[in-house]
Amino acid sequence: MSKYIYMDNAATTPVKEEVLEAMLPYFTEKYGNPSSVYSLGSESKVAVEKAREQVAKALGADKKEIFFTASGSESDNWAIKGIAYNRRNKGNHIITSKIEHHAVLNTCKYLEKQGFEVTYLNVDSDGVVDLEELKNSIKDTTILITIMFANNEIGTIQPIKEIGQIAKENDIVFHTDAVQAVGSVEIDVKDLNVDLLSLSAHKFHGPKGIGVLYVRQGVRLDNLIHGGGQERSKRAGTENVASIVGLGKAIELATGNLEEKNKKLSALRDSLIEKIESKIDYVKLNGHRTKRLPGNVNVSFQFIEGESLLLMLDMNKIAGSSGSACTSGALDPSHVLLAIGLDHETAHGSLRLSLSEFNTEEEIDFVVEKLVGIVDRLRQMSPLYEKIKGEK
Amino acid sequence: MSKYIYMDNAATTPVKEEVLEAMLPYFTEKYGNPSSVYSLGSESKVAVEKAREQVAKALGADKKEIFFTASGSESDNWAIKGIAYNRRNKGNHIITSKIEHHAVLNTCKYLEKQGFEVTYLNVDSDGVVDLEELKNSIKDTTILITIMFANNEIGTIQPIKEIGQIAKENDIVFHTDAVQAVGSVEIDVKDLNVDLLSLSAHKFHGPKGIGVLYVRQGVRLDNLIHGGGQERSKRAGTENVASIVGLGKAIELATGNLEEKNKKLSALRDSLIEKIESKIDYVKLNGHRTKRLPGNVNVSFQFIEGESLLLMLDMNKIAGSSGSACTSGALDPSHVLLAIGLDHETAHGSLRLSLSEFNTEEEIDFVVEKLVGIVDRLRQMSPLYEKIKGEK
Amino acid sequence: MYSEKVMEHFMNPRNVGEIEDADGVGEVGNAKCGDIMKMYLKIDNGIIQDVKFKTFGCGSAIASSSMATELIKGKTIDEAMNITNKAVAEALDGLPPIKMHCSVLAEQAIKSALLDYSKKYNVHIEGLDDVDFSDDHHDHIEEE
Amino acid sequence: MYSEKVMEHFMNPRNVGEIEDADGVGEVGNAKCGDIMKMYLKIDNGIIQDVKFKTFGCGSAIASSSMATELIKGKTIDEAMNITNKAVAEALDGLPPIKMHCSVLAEQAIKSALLDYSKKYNVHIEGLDDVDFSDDHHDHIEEE
Ligand SMILES: Cc1ncc(COP(=O)(O)O)c(C=O)c1O
Ligand SMILES: Cc1ncc(COP(=O)(O)O)c(C=O)c1O
Repeated sequence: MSKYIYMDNAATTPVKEEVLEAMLPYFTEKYGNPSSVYSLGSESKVAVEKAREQVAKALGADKKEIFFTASGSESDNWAIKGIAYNRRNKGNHIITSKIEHHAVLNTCKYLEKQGFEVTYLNVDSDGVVDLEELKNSIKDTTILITIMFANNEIGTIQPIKEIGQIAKENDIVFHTDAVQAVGSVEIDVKDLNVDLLSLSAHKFHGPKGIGVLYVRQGVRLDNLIHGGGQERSKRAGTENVASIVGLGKAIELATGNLEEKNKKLSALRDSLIEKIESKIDYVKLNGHRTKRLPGNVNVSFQFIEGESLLLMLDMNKIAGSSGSACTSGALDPSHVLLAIGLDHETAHGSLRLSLSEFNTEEEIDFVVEKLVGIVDRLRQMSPLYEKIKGEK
Repeated sequence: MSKYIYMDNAATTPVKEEVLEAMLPYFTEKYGNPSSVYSLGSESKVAVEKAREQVAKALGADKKEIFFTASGSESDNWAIKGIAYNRRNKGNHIITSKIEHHAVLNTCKYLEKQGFEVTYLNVDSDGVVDLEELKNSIKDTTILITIMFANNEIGTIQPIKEIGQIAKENDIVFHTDAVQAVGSVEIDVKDLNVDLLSLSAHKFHGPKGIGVLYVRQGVRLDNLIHGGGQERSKRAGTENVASIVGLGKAIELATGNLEEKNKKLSALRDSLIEKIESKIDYVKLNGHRTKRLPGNVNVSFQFIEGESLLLMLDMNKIAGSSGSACTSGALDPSHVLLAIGLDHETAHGSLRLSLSEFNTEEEIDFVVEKLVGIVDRLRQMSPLYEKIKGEK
Repeated sequence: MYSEKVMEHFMNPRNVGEIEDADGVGEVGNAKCGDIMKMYLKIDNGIIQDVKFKTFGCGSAIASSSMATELIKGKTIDEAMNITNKAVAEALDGLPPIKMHCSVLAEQAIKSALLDYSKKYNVHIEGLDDVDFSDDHHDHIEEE
Repeated sequence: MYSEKVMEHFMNPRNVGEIEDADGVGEVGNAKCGDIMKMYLKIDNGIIQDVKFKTFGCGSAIASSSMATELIKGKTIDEAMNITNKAVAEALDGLPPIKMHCSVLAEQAIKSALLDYSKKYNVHIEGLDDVDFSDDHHDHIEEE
């Protein structure tokens, strides 16, 4: 097998050919500014509005509730700061979880410096938020609950509908970072009681640098990017027409046959987990075994460090990722793995393999075979494994 | 002549073929996340860093001073809010001008609501800021001066170096919105004493939805988009690799032979102005006659309204723009035209034709011929022209 | 942006011009807001025999003027009074929301010309007493 | 990200293993930070006759360990004491800034093993008195 095996779809995905094809005319031919009066401009406008429809349809939303941004991170920042600044006079308390993406966590930390109070909810060993703890955290001053739909590292899916219900009963705005969920799990914002939802195209075979914030009709938030009248004066900047068209096409494709795709993908995921667990010892599955993203596999191999593992996989043309500190340039390993109770050492030895519809059972077998050898090799080099063997 | 004549290059430009070609591999083949450890990721990282070099070279900056954003608007917002929030304890006063782009003006207005004080400098009838007024506006609490490099409507170029000098002498951070200037005029940030500079790729034949904020080494500002460690932890979000590559290529091409290109372009511009002024009466050139962008022509035709003019041009396959309120959806016509002293009626009848290196003298002649007929036709319909004729 | 009907009326406006000895002349809007409509009526026997307009304004202002004149030409005063801005917009196959004020102006121009006629000839016209020609018809785009 | 030299040493590390009857053993780093280096020395006549290592850590930690052992093998104690983290990094054709601490760890592992030797055999080694094996060698990425 000489093909590159890409199993890092949670980091980013290749743009699908059909998506790129839909985008292409908007670079060199249909380059008009959607705000322009003339026909070249109207064509761009029509294309943007078509994409807005496609997104609205995929989420069960109205097209007036869809705002294009330049990334999942921007959507998260806008949602959180936008509500915080807008409702400052109502209260200064925000509830989130310990396992959010940095786009949420660092935004919350920034707001703390500005006088907001933030509660970071714990999660259990599977990575699930405790609804009782959530209820008990609500105060008179709580203005926002922001809990991610599905975790990017361990794949655990939160009880979003129940959280939405709690938020609604308490008249608190509810935002969910659904960057990992959109295109992977069925989402109906109305059914789920979600007020604000972030998504990013490059996670479902759309282009990088384009996202969406869904804003339920009637929810008011401050702008993050002020300026021209684009996006109904809520988000300034000349529209990224080509990428918006790509996002529209990609979300249509990704949500088109979700059920069937996911059945196949979950089976592949479970097969990969089962094979790893049966062929390698001192291994632990991270995240909930069933309430998890259909493509997410996250395991910790004790006594070894994640970056070495990734490099050796790369030498074998396999792309994966790790929650090791060494891959992020930070001192501590993944805050998510620590939050579900892993010790530092085990967290460092984690591997995430995130599958897409393009992966095959054949690839799974190849990867497992390589993993067995690599893990063994690194353990032979490890002073920690030496100790364990000594103890046995 | 059946070809479309595009003279709205100040609104946006087509992506050059070479630029699109440079971008293409990064959608479907080299799709790796630049933050990833494996080789597919490193390739993307290398591409991003090459583009950063290209931008740095074009501006006379160091590559560490270049941060990619998703638009000129984002760069403006980041620069202004980033400095305001960061230096809040030093002061709350910001100086800008009355003719800034809305990305600057509306950001300043938002900050006013948050307790900042903003001085909006006047401009003279050519659209030039008065340096004495600037000096007199400086207070102990002044933390930021933000003055655009060149105006998007009337093309007037500001005395940036002198403003930079004044800012430097008073130890005030100086930001310039150079979205219209980059790729059109020679820029050396060191020579000009600029601390922060915004640019946007789609104004110089790069893709839409990608921009840069230049931040002089040592200048500290708060993040606008918090999250992951991208852009040295100053601007979160998975890098828009393809667009960044496109921006790099486009700026290299745009600044490669600037002098020669501009000589040709200024001549074309002056020819268009001269022909309009000689063939149509009741016409006024807006903006400075010489200190203006090489591709900018902005004229007011009295007694007629801009949108009608644009629609009739469009029927003749000519794309231009107007400062009329009717094209922006706002009540008032262009704040820029009002700031240089035009009355509402005249402002409504303005037309901007912004040229690029792809326009020709032949196109100029065709446009002028059509303009003569259209202006006459609309004046025949106008109750205002009727009055003037009556008075004569 | 505009319907084909709007563009057709904009490019080929009906009834452009003045009527020298008009029985009623109305002018609404102002240059500040970017649209002025002036309407001339020739009325005989309670019937609008002829109508002309001049308009300073955007594409939809010109199209609305043109359509409005077509709608009232040959009609009785009462019929003309019943022409609403909605009728003008619908006859144009719709206007963008932001341009609806143009149809409002067209309706007002008709009424303003009829008011002039009613004063000039001292004829009472049902429904003209409570007409308001104020300019506050623009949609404001709000930004938070 | 890494130089070819780093990758070569990572994929084919020299001197991996343990020395049963080592004259000096040093262990630095901790699992919390993601890297532990353990170094074994066989010393005879003031010359490092043999050296082995075991490392838990990232690619550059393993490559740095490998390179460090190569640099001191067959050298005198004094020569080994003069191996700085910079020398290790340079011998690897450089390390990314964020990974420089791996070379620091390698230098410390050598010194820690020599310290163990000096204590075991009661030999004084110039320069070992003021060595600090604290872990505070990471680059912190600051965000404002
Ligand atoms: C002077 C000026 N500043 C800022 C912008 C905003 O740039 P962007 O559309 O990339 O957000 C523009 C163009 O729209 C501009 O002309
Ligand atoms: C859960 C989650 N939120 C937010 C983001 C940020 O998205 P983007 O890279 O488009 O800014 C990501 C991915 O990077 C993510 O996985």
